Parts: sequence; C-alpha cells; structure tokens
Amino acid sequence: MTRTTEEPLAPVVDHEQWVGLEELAKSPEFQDMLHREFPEDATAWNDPVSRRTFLTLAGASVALAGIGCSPRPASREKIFPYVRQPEQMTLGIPLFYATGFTQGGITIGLLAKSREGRPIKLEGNPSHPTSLGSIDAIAQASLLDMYDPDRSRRITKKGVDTGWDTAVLELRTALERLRTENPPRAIRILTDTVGSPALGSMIQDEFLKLYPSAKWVQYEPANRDNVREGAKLAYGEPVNTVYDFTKALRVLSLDADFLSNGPGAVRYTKDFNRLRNSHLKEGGKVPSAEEMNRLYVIESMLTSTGGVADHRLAVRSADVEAIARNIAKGVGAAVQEVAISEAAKNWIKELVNDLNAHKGKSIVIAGENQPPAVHALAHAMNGALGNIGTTVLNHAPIEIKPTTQAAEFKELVAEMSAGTVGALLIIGVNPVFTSPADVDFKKALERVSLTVHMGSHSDETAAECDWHINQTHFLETWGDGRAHDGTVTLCQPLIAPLFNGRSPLELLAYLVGDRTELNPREIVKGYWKKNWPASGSKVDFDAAWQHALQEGIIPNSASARVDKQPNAANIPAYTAPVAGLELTLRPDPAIHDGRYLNNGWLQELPKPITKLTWDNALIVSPKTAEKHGFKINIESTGGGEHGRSVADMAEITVGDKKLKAAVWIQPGHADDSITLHLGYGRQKGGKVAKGTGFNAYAVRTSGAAWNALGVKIAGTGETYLLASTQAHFRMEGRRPVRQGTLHEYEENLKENKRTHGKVALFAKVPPVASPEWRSIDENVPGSPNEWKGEKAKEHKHEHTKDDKKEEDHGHDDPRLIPLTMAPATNKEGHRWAMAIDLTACNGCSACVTACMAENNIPVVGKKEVTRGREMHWIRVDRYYEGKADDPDNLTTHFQPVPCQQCEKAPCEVVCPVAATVHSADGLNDMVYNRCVGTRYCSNNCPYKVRRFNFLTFADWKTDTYKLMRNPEVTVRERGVMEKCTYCVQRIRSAGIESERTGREIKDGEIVTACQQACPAGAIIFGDLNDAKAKVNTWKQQPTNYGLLAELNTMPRTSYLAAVRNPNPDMPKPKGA
Amino acid sequence: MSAPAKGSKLFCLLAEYDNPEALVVAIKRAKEAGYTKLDGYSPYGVAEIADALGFVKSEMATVMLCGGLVGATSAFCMQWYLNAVDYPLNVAGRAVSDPIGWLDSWPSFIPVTFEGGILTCALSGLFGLLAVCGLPRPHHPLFNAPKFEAATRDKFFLTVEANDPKFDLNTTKEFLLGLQPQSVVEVPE
Amino acid sequence: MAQIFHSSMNSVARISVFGLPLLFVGSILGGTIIYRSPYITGEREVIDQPVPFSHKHHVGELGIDCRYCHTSVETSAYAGIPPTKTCMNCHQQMWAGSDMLGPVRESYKQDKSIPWEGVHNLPNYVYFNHSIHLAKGVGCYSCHGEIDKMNLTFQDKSLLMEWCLKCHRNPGPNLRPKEEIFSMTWRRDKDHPNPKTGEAWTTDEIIDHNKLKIRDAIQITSCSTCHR
Amino acid sequence: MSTGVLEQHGDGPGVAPHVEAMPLAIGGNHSLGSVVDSIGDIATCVKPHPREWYIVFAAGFAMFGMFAVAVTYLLTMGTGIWGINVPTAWGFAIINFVWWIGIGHAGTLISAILLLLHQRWRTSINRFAEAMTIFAVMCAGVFPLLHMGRPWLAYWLFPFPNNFAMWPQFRSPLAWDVFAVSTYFTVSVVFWYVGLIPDFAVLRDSSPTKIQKWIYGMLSMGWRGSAYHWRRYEKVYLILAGISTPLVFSVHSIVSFDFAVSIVPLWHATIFPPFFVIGAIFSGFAMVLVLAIPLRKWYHLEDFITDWHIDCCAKVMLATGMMVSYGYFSEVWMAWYSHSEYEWGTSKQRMFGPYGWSFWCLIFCNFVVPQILWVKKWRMNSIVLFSVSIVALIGMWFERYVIVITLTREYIPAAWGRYAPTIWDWATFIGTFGMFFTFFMLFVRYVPMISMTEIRELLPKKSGGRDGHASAEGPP
Repeated sequence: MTRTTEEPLAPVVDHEQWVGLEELAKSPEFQDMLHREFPEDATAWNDPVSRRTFLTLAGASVALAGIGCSPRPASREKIFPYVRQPEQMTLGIPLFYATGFTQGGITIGLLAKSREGRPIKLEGNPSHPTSLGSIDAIAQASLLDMYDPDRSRRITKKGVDTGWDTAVLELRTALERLRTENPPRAIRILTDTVGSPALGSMIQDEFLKLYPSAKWVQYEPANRDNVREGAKLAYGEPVNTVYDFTKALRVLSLDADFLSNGPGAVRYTKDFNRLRNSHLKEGGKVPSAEEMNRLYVIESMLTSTGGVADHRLAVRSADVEAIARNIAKGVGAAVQEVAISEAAKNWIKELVNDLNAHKGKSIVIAGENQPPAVHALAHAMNGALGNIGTTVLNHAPIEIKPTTQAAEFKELVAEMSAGTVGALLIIGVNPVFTSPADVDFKKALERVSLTVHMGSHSDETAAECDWHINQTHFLETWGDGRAHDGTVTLCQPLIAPLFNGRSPLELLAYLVGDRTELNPREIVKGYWKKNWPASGSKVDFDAAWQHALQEGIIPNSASARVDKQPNAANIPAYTAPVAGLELTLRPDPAIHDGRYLNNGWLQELPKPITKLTWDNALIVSPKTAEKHGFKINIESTGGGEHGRSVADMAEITVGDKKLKAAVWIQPGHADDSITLHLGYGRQKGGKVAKGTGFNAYAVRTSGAAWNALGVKIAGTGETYLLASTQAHFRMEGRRPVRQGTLHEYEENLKENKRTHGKVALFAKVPPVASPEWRSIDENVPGSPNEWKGEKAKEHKHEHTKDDKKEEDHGHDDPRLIPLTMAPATNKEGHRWAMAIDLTACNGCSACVTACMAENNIPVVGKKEVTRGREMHWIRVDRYYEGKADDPDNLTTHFQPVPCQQCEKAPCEVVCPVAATVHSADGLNDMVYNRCVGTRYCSNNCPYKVRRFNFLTFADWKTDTYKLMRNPEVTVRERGVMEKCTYCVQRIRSAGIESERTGREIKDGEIVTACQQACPAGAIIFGDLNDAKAKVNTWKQQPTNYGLLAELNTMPRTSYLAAVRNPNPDMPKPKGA
Repeated sequence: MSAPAKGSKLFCLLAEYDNPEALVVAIKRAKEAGYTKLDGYSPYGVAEIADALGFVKSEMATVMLCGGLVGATSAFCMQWYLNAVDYPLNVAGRAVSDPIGWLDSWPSFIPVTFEGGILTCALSGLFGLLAVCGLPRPHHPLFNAPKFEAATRDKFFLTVEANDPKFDLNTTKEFLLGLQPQSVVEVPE
Repeated sequence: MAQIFHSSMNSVARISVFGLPLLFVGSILGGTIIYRSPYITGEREVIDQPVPFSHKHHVGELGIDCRYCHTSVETSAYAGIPPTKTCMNCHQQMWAGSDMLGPVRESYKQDKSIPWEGVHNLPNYVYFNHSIHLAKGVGCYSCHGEIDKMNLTFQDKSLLMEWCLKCHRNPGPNLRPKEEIFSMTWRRDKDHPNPKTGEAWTTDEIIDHNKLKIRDAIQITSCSTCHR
Repeated sequence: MSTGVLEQHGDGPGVAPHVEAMPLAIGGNHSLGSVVDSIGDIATCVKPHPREWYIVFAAGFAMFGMFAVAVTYLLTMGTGIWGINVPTAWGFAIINFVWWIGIGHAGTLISAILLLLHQRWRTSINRFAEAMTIFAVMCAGVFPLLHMGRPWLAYWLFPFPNNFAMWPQFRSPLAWDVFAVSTYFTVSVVFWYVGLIPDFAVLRDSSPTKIQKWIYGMLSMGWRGSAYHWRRYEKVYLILAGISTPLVFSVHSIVSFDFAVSIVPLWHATIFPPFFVIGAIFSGFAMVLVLAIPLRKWYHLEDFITDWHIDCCAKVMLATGMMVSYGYFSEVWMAWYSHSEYEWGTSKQRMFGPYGWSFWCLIFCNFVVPQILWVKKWRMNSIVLFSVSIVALIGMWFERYVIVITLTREYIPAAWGRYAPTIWDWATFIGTFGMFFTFFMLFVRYVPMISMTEIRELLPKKSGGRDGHASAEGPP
C-alpha cells in the first residue's frame, strides 16, 4: 500500500460516491454532532465514511475498561456498512489522488492519501516539476485547514443564513441591475494572484464579458510586484524567471530566501542539494570545490538559506542594493559603482572573482522584498555572467494577468471611496486585514452598495460584507493551476465539501449564468477540452485527460521560454538609503500572510530560525538590542530555554503608524534592522488564531510595503511571553553537529588512517564508553569494522610493511572494543536504519509537519509550549557557531532529531512495564497501550526525543479532526509517552504486503514521512542488512557519525557531518 | 478475684513473685522436684527464666531462614521465567532468544530476589511466631486468675499446670507455697 | 482479672489472622479467573442484530463462499462487512417480501446503512490484518469457530491478548493448506489427509505446500506487529 | 529487648552499672509500674493530651484535606498540572518520594542497626521512630503512584497472572522500586507490630474502659508473657532487626538506582547507593529530633528521652552530615577527573547554572549548618538542635531537588530546559505533611510512643529491671 506501488488513481466522481457525505452534512444529526460539545459516542455516527469508524477513538474508553469502569467486552461498536460500496475502494487500503495546493498563484502538485473517502495525508507529487515528490510545511499543513472546525459553514446575507439558490438568484439580480443601469455601475472582482487557467478564463472571458463595467483586481499582501517590476526593467516584460540550480556552482542570493520561501522553493531546494553533496566521489575522493556549489548570501534577517550559506553578509535590507550594484559592476554589468562600507567591499571582492570564474555556472537571485532595481540588477548580473539560458531560464508569466497588485489595489480603494463601485466580489482574500495601514479598505467598503465575500472562514472581511459565501477547500473541489515553471496542474477533490462550501469557479459560473457547465469538474474539464495544449499528433482528449488526472499535470504545458538578454539601461539611478533603523516585513515562514493563522500545525511549528511558535516578534540583532536596552529573560520557571522566554515589549514608529510588539533577539541578524513577519494579530482568525502575535499590517504602508526606513523603536517597559522551543543555541563544546569545510575534510581523510578513514576532525568529543565510529560502523556491512561476532575479539592483524606505525593499530586499542556485555542482537532479517545529511538540511521543517500529519501528533497550544511540552516527534535543532554579535561570521547548523532508534536503547531498560522494547527488526517500539507513564524513559533518553501527553493533548472532541486522523496510528491518550517510530505503520504495511506475496521489500519501498517530505533529500531510510541499500552507502561515508554514540547507545539513526565549501580567499573573521 | 467455683476444672496453680530472680530460683526448684508442665510469666523477656525452664533455643531462626530462602528463590525464578521463557522481549539488546543466555542479565534480578527473600522472611517470622506460640489467643484460662494482669506490669508468675503428671492440687500447692511466693492461687480452666 | 473475650474469640481471631493472606492471594486468583470468563470477554455471547442474519443458513446450508460478502478479506486488513447492495443481489428476488428483511430493503431504499452490531471487537490500538493471516494459511475457522453452525453470529474465542499470543508463539497447529482456508469442515486429521502422503498434514508439509515461510515467534511477537 | 551484654561498660549481671560514668538512659526514679503509668496512660488517655496535640492534629488534618483536593485534581487532569516537562520529566513527585523514604530510614536504622550494635539509647526513641518510618514510607509511596501518567494501571507493575500475558520488565529500577518499597513498608509494619504486641498486652491490662480493653486485647493477640513466647519473640525480633538492616541499605540503594542505573550525567555514578543511604540517615535523624524535641516537652517524657538521647542523635547527624558532604565533593571531583565533557559540564551547570542557588543552598544546609553540632552546648540546646534539624531536612530536600534538576541541562544543549513547580506540586508536597502529621498524632494518641517493655528491661535491677540485659537466647 505504499505510494511507490500505488498508481495514483482518478476518483470516480459520479455523484454517487460523494452523495453520502454531502447529504450527511445536511442532515440534522450531523449538524448536531458537529455542534455538540461532548459527543457521547462519536463513533456511532451513522455515516458511510466513518462506517469503519475511526480506529483511533476508543483508546480512552478501552483504557478505562482496564480499571473496571466497564469490565465488559472491550467495546460493543456498531458497524455501518455502505449501502452501495464504491467500486475502487477497498476497506483499509489507501488510495492516492493527484491534486495541487495553490499559494500566490503557484500550484505545487500533491498526492493526497485517502482512506475510506477521507484525505488523511498530503505528499509531494513526483511527476510535478515544483514538487518532485517533496512538499513544504505549509502545503503539508493545508490538510488541517480543510478539517478546521472554525471554517465557515454557511451562506449569509447580513449575518442571516440563506441558501445557495437564494444567494445566487439575488446576486445575479443585483449584478444584472448594476449592468443595466445607465451608466452601468462599476463591478469589481478582488482575488488573490490567480494562476488557474480555468478560473482566469471564467473571469476574463465570461464574467468580464458579460458585465462590461466589471474589472478584475488581484491583491495579496505577500505579492511578487517587485519581481515583476524588476523583470520589466530588465526585459521590458514581466517574464517569469526559473532557476536551474542543478547547474549552478556558485549562487549569490540578494536577500532571497529561495530555499524556503517563494515559488519553486521545494524544487530549488532539491536542485540546490544535487550539487551540495559531500559524499565521496569515485575512488574515495573528497569532492573538490568545483564539484560542490558555493552559496553567498547577503541578507538582513537570518533565513534558512542564510543558515546553509558558505558565506553570509548581514546588512540592512535597504543596503543590499548598493552592494548589488558594486557586484554587478564587478561582474561586468553596465552599472555604476556606488559607495559601500569597507567590510562589504572586502567581502564582495573575492565573491566577484568567484562569480567571474564561473560564468554560465552561477546564479544571482534577488528576494521578493527587494526593490525592482535589485531584481533588475540580478538579471543584469546573470546576463553579464552568461547565465541566461543555462542556469537562469525566462518564461512567459504564469499569472493569468500579471499586474502590479499594490497599485491596482490602491486604485480600487480609491474608486470604492469615491463611491463609484456598485458591487465588489471579494474571492478568497481578506483585504480588511491585509490592506496596508495607509489604505483604509474597511472604510472604503462601506461606500460599496453590494459587497460579497467568498472565503473559507468568517473572517475580518466577511464581517464587513453584506454577503458571505463559504468557500471550499482545495481538497474539496476541482481546480487547476500552474507550477512555478508554468506546467498545468490539475486539482481533484478528495471529499465532498465538508461544510457545503462552493468553489469560486462555481460561484462565477452561476453568476455568469446561461452556462451548461455549472459543476466545477465540468468547468475545468470543459476548459481543458477547449484549451488542451497542442501537440504534433491528434489527442484523444478523454484518455489524455484521464492520464493527466492520474499524473496531476498536463504534460508539456510549461510556459513558453522567453529568449531575451537583460538590459541594464533601465535600472533607476541609485539613491542612497538613509542611515538608521529599518523595518523589514516578510511573510511568515509558517503562517505566510496570515491566511493560515488558524492552522495549529503551522502555529506550533517552530520557525526555522527563531524557533518561535504562536507569535511573531520584532527581530533584531544582539547589538541593536543592546543599543536600545532590550533583553530576553529566559525564565527559570516552566519550560525556560525549552519554551519560555520573556521578551521586552517595544513600540515601533513608522511614519505615523505605531505598533507595540515583543522584541526577539536573533544572532546573525543585521544591525540597525528590524524584521517583522506578517500575518499575526488577527481579530477574527478563529479559535487557534485568537490572541497570537502582533499585526504587522498596522505599520505597513503601500509606499513601504517591505522595507521602511527611518523607523523609531522604544521600549515600553512591558514584557511579553514568547514560546520558543529552543533558546539555547551554543553547542557547549559537545559538537552534536559536526562540521567542517571541504578542505578540512580532505586533509583529515588523508591523516586518519588510524581511524579506518573516520574523520577525526568531525569527532572531537572525548570518548565516554567506546569509540563512536565503532559502534556505528559495526552495523554497516562492508565496513572494516563490521561486527564479526566472537571472531572480532581475536582479530589478528595481518601486518603489512607500511602499517607498522603505532597509529595503525587502532583496533588493538582496548578502548576501541565495544564495551558491552550484551552481544548485538537482530543480525538477521531487516534492520531498519536512517541517515540524515546535515550538509543538505536547511531547517525548513517540512519534516515536522509531515510527521504531525502522518502520526496524529497533537497540537498543544502556546501555554503548553511555554511549559516545554510540545509534542513534535522530530525536532530541528539549530545551533550557532561564532560570536553572536558578529553576524557575518556566524555559522548556523540545523540538525533534525527524531528518535535515534538505539540498538542498546537506554529508554527500554528502565521501563518497568516493557512498554518500550525492541522489535525483531531492530525498531525501538513504543507500545502506547502498555505505557503507564512513569516518564523514566524520557529521562534516560540522552536525545530527549520522547514526548509525553502530560494532559489530554489529543483532541477527542472535534469530529472533523477524527476524520483527518491516520487510522493506522493510535491516538495517544493522556499519561502516555510517545515518540518517533520510523513510521512503523508504513514498515508494517510494506512488510505485510511483501510477506503476503512472498517477495522481498525493495530498497526505497518504505519511506518515512519526514524523508518523503524533505525537499533537501537530507533523510534516507532503509535496511542495513541490504548491502546495496542507499542508507548503507550513506553510512559508509567518512563523515558518518552517531549523535552521542560515545554513550554506546548504538543509534540506528546517524548523521553525515555538515560539509561546507567556503571560498578560501574570503576575508577571515577577526581573531580567527 | 474470688476462688474458682467448685466443680470447674483446674487449669493450673499460679505463684506470684515480684522480681525475676525469685522466679528463676522457684522454677529451678520446681524442675528439680520433677515438675515438667511449668511456665514462667514476666512483663519483659528474661533470659534466665526460659533457660531455667530448659527452653534454650527457639525454632524461629529455622522458620525464618526457610521462609526467606523460599521467597528469594521463587523471586529469582519468577523473574527469569517471566522475562526469559514466557515472553522474552528484546530490551535494549540485553536479551537473546535463548532462555539460558538470558541469564546473562542476572545482576538485574538481584534486587527483587533480595527483597523477595526479606519479605517472606519477615512474614514467616510474624506468622510463624503466632503459629508456634498458639496465638492469637485472646481467651486463655490464665486470664481467669486474679492479679494475672500484673504479669504485664510488674509481677512475675510461675504456673504448674494441672495436666502435669506429678500434679496434685494439695501437694503441689504446698510445694509452691514453700518457694516463697507472694501468693498462690488456683486457676480454673 | 476477668476474661475480656469469650473463648470462641480464639477461633475467630485465628481465622482472621491466618485467613487474611489466603484471602489476598485468593482474590487475585479469583480476579484472574473472572477476567478470563466469557462474561468479561463476551465469548459465545449471542448478540441481537437489526436483521437476524444467519451464517448457518447462508454458509452451512446454502454454501455461499465467505468472500462473496467479505470481499476484501484476502487483500486488506478488514474483511469487510457487505454493503446492503450485496444482500439485495439475492434478496431482490428471494424472500423479497419477508418481514425479516424489512430493514434491508429500507436501507437500500433510503440509502442508509444497516446498523449492525459488531461481534468481534478489538481494542482500537490493535491492528489486526485479515489478509496476512489468510495468506499464511490461518483459516477463518481458527478465530471465528464454526461460523457455519451459528444462527446469530457470536464470538467464538476470547480474543484476549494471551489468546492471540498463543498462536503467534506457535502458529503451526493453526495452519492449513491454502485450499482449505475458507473451509469450515477441514480439520488436521486423518480424515483430511495430505494427498501426497495419505497421512494427516504436518505443519512442515503445509508450509511447503503453501510456499510461504512463517516468520519466527520472535518476529511475530514483536510489539509493533500488532500495536502502533 | 536489646541483646547481649553492654560489654563496653564491663558490667556483669547483678553488678550495678556505673551510673555516674554513664550518660543517663532513663532519668528519674522509675519502677516497673511507674513506667507503665507514665507511658501507657498517655495511650489509654488516662493522662490528658496537651493543647499542642490538638493544634498539630488540626493543622495536619487540614493539610491532609488539601492533599485530597490536590490528588483529585491531579487524577482528573493528569500530571500536566505539575511543572514537569520534557527534559525534566521527573519533578517534585520524585524529589518528595526520595526525601520521604529517606526520612523513613532513620526509624528502621534506630530500631534495627542500633539494636544489633547494642546501643542502649535507641530504646526510648525506636518506637516513634518506627512509626515515623511507616508514615514516611506511606507519604513516599503515594508519589510514585501519583506521578504515573496513568496511575489506574499501576497494578501492571506487579507480576500477576494477567490475560494479556505481559509481565513487568525486571531490569528496570522502577520495577525494583515496587518490590523494595512494598517490602520495606511491609517489613517495617511487621517489625513495628511485633514490637508492639507486649505493649498492647500492657495496655489491655491497664486501660480503664472495656472498649479499650477489647481493642488492645485483640491487637495484643492474647499475649500472656510466657517465657516460651518471650524466647521465640525475642529471636524473631532480633532476626527482624537483622534483616531490616540490609533492607534499609537495599531500599535506599535501589531508590538510588533509579538515578544511578540511568545514563544521565551525574546520575550515573557508583557513589549513589552509599551516598543516598547516608543522606537518608542524616535526614531521618533530623526528623527524629524534630519529632522528639517537642514531644518530650509536651508529654513530659524527659525521663525517657533524656539529653543523652538527643545528644546521640545530634552526633549521628553531624557524622552523617559530613559523610554526605564528602559525597558532594566526590561527585564534583569525579566529574572533573573523568574528563567527560558531559559529567564536568553538567557539574558546572549544577554549581553555576540557572539552578546553582539550590546547590549552594544544599551545601549550606547539609555541610555548613551542621558544623554547629561540634559544640556540646549547642547540641544540648533544644532550640538550636531543633533548628539545625529543620535546616538539615530542607537541605536534604534540596539534595534531591538538585539531583532531579540535573535533567534540565544534560546531553544535548538544544534540548535544555527549565523546571519550576506549580501550585499543585506544592499542594501535593505539603499535603503529605498533613498526611504524616495526621497519622503521627493519631499514633501518639493511641499507641505507646515509647516501648514500655524495653524501658522496663532497661531499668536498674534494684527497680525490677534487668539493666538492659536481654534474654534472646541464653547459654546452652
């Protein structure tokens, strides 16, 4: 039942399959169920979808049976079989459907896993160019949005429920009146960036045609205006630039967090890591500096991209342009040099040389929050470096209508204020919340006679509009979209709309009227029937359509290439930014522009760098904080470093706008710069969103959408409790993360024969019990230290002439003999193991959300996070090396830590009830139903990867969440320990599959959820007993080491040290 | 307390002393006189009285040793059987599939073995003591005797039981009165 | 000094003192017996169903194959409770007017499930998989008993963990040739001989015949085999 | 009931002890009967109880009520109401468990070890020290139970023939704990009760009312004081003392295994068992003094609990206080000498990290303050001694706090955290004081708090006693 053996299937979408749930949702019983606070027996839901009930539900009642509350048979459950069973469905076997998740007009292809008609997990679509099988944290977590109980469930007119038919009729009448008025009153449609061809065509070709007075405006706060404007400056048209990192040996990022934010981040991370591979080449050679890419980053706020950079220069965001001009000049673009700091000059000198030495094999990429000039400069540099057409590919824009959104939006508000707009249809956006502070959208809205809001939530905008129509989630309806390179992506529904929502396509189709196709499926199919990309041969549309649905993409539909060289002439003249504090606004790494604020998975996801959860903050550098007297008090109470930080509050003043917010001190941040993430501080976000963070839109003006200068900040004397899951960032000389440069790697490999090729540099921790490499290596077949049972003890060395030296006798060192009385177990059968490549990991945390979705991990809330009780089974530890106040020379390390599945697991030996023991294939099993909750195992886990249900963390009450849960994983009740299991449910399913058919499990057949999600490909999983397994080739790398392996825990998870490729000619940090 | 009612069976004769030394002398004399069903009563344990009675070594040590050994052995065997034979689980690599090899982790079983031994030893001591002494016996003929309550306070008593082969009410009473008691009373059954 | 207690108190006291430990041990043993009793496990307890479906009639007398209704038993964890449609396949013609089948027709007409009472209920943290048991040669009979003789279905075995473990520790006795998986009458005796030897099947012969190895006890008694 | 002969004084039977040269074990001019009157009459309520009894009992009972509230809330909500979190998965519950069980150890030690060591001064204090043991173990015992995530499944820790065929995992120190603590409790109760049988017989015979006679009569099991019974009784008592001695060591060793068997830096240390046992004795004697000093004043028991007793306890405290201090030194030394980054790093965190104050607090309480006891004058001063004992109790609590708090900063710096108790931690902790004092005050009221039998044995021969010479088994 794993994905690799399962062809994604197109669902049978005759109404029959979905009718059950649709009708059910209308039934009073269901409504009762949803509204009842304490459903007595949520399993007895008379519904075909839950017919197999949710296996996870009865944990509590069963456990209570144990103490005699109900000594009678475990449970007498009712069974509700189908009346007519859908043909392709087999109970208990998941189906995968290709679909897509859209944000900012760009769609990433997904495979949605469905169990008994419920989507339970989203995975990347390997055929999709933006995904290639991986997924980012936000797309992963969008599953939870669908099941969000706070979603709007009705269609209302001025707060009063109306039906769909009434709504459509009334709206049509109203629009018709506006149309026929003389002169016709203006009608406006406001959407976010639309990349969906079907929707675009619906708006442009049908709606706008029917209503000539109508206009379509797109606006979203985290828009790509600067990118488009920059492209226009360089090419005269808004081309869509796609980068090919698989060929780029040198990369310069100008404030671009291209690895974790923006279109194609998943694909770019994948591509970037193709060349960021420290694995030995043929003949056991360390890759040379020319075989590995090198990343230079100039940015203000430390990002995931900056975290993995080989060289990073921290400057104010506003100062990037000046540096960019000088670099551009250096690489030969036709721009003028401008004055920059001495340090920056030194820094870019070698950078420029390096770039010049890699013409056609480099990329310069600029961030979305940089002004158009910087984008134009980046294009100019790429042009000068000969990258256009090799690593930098320009395509026709993928937006249906590329516009300058901020300007359009301002214009719209002006029209509205003037009272000329008769009707405004707001579809899927929340401008009341997201409009810049100097654009009073809310007030302007009052002057519009007909306001219609379509959205998934009854949000701030819904409250101000006459009409509210609840919108479907993308998993509930048909749709299409375009990948970052323009490839058309088809989105299938996985379930009938849970709350009877309607899709924008449907709404517009009804408003246009006189259409034969009113059903979203018909609309999308109809559109593509007409617009199927032309190809040489004649196409049977139905077959091609079916195939495209299965693949999730329409083949060969990427947007057309634009072959133009950039022109540096249009780059506006340089004006030096004023000195002093700047405020940089950015979309939040988890909740983006605020639309996911009610998503618990994203709220609780520790942000890649700050590790903050549930809040945003004014992020400043240590020096700036010192200057203004801000500090963070790690409280000695509660979670402390592991959750509880009391930050000073400050008030920032941007022009005449003020905002009070907490200050977070971030090493690596540029001085005199403040970063604030958008999206928090919503009034009507929902239960989860309530009371979290500070509204950055309050200080965002249309003139300074991303970057404001002349900002003032002053402490207010108040404090604010922030929940950061990791405040301690030093390694304390312990080196949990081992790292080095390519050069050091090579040198050490030469010198260290004694350690059988292990790189001592990466292993500077004093031995505690036995040498770490031994305990790791003996598990690896083919390694010189492979366990050979008793023979290993009497190992007699065949002396050759060259190895008479003392240091060649490593294995005679008594310390090198494993100090254990217990011989290794589990030598036969499967031995599951994992390796994590720290060179590749950029801390994006997609693995964390994937794990939450796969393993039914509860969200605990801010209060519990501040008490150190977050439940993530895999956490990404983040360390800094270097001085906190020297941002340019601060090295950041990311280390994902799941359960290490130790062979001699310290947790097991201390459990008094054998609730955690080893399985025959070497997994550290955690048996939730046996656990009595002594928490001793957690104490004894040196990695601290065990998580405890201190309170009832799992949500047993919300019905929609019950639908979402993975039925293959027990939902843990209060008082039970839990932890990473290597996704044992996947291993067991594959095991049953292989046992049933009498074949072996193939390498790569089982992928863990974290591995599957990881865009960087930093995680590999497989069978140690399969000598050809990829995990074994990883583990034989000299950089392989076990975290705390010196404790003799013999972890099955090991790490490959982070190897960087710094430029040896770059200026060294002071005092180094 | 009045003299025993006529017709009721006699249990013993009870002689009262106010110090242990006198009681010891009296017991020795009675033993010499050939009485066998003798007992001495004191408010606290006096070694010489038991010695004089010829009860030199008690059996309790054996009882408790056996109890302790049984407990310790069964505790060890229980652990081995439950964790190695009945459901041998691989705990932190400290187990191998064969039950004998599993004994390699015997040090882990010592604490429970020890505690098991101590527990059964103590319990066999308590219940053994009660059983061997014929306790609990809240009702006893001696409690019929007047003044016997002083046996727990400050008096020392000698009893010659009526079922002693040499017992004869009058001669024995005479004999006892010759041992300088503070009083001699007849104790009915 | 007067006697405080009547002489009968001697016996009372002794019985209480020496009886207490016995009572303690006895109550534990009693508890373990009660918790294995059919009262607790629900073994052999006949449960009323909305429609008095008789396996005896359908399986024993009509000889319908298990898989006609329990379609996914060979491929999925769940055997599958048949949809109403399956009932109606026959009962549109047969017994079409019978009162007993009223709820079935109602279900079909109103598109509403028949609320069957679950008979074999496992706790939700137990992940039992039908398909692998059948594939390895464990017949329906081993867990469900003589279902062909049951009027209303009942649970034939205790379904206690120790019962599961008994077979997981030594699956041999419960194996049968793959042709006989669904047979209710096949037994491993001389009356059902191995055609090759003419004797009763041995475990090894069955494993050879089925061409699927049986994993050893250590593997299939690992906790995560059933609990995840 | 002490055994053998006080040979260090060279007294043969019948020779009057050198009372002048010896510290006074019994003051005043007591006879066999007056001992019964002065001690037994308290238990039979012939003597009125002082006002302080009512105050302490009422306060204790009120706190006990708070305990009930805290436990109810705990069972309703889960252990999350406490301050525990993921690096620090054990908090107050385990601190309190170790602390209470350590206190309990002094009772057994006084009863058993001092009996074996022929220390006459144990006699006056052993009975209430044993009672203290039992109640302290009860207080200790509730914590491991309550700290479980699912306490209703606590019975899974016992090997009973269950129908899921699962057994306890006997390699876990917690499984050992279950056996150690339950054995310790059972044996302590047996030991205490065996000692009480003759005293119950005394109360049976001396109590004024019929109902008291009936109750004490039942409790005394019909004890008559027969010489045969005495001989067996004394043998059993001696062996119980003999097995209790290793039991005490084993129990606190096993409690220390909870830490020492783990791999947490500074927990994984061979010094833990002796270190814990000594610490237990230290805190136990402090608790004995905290109880004895007011009790002897309120009940006018100066004749039985003399200054000599108090002085002996104080000296034991001083000695054990020095031993635990050696333990603190040794821990730091070994951490440094081991050259292990984790051991030494954690030591530095312990001393100078966020919880450094608690380490220095413990050094102050357990090392600095007991130095006062070198001075005899201060040892003899009830108020000073009482205060030092209270400080020692606090210090020993902090010792366990420091140990548990080690979890906040151990191997992986990224997983470091903090720990702070919540109001419910405190309520549970203080609640166990209520439980302790409620039971202890009831004990004082209804059970002879000093062993009359043994005191009478200790009286000089001229008063009808045996000079403390026992009668376990005479020469053959």
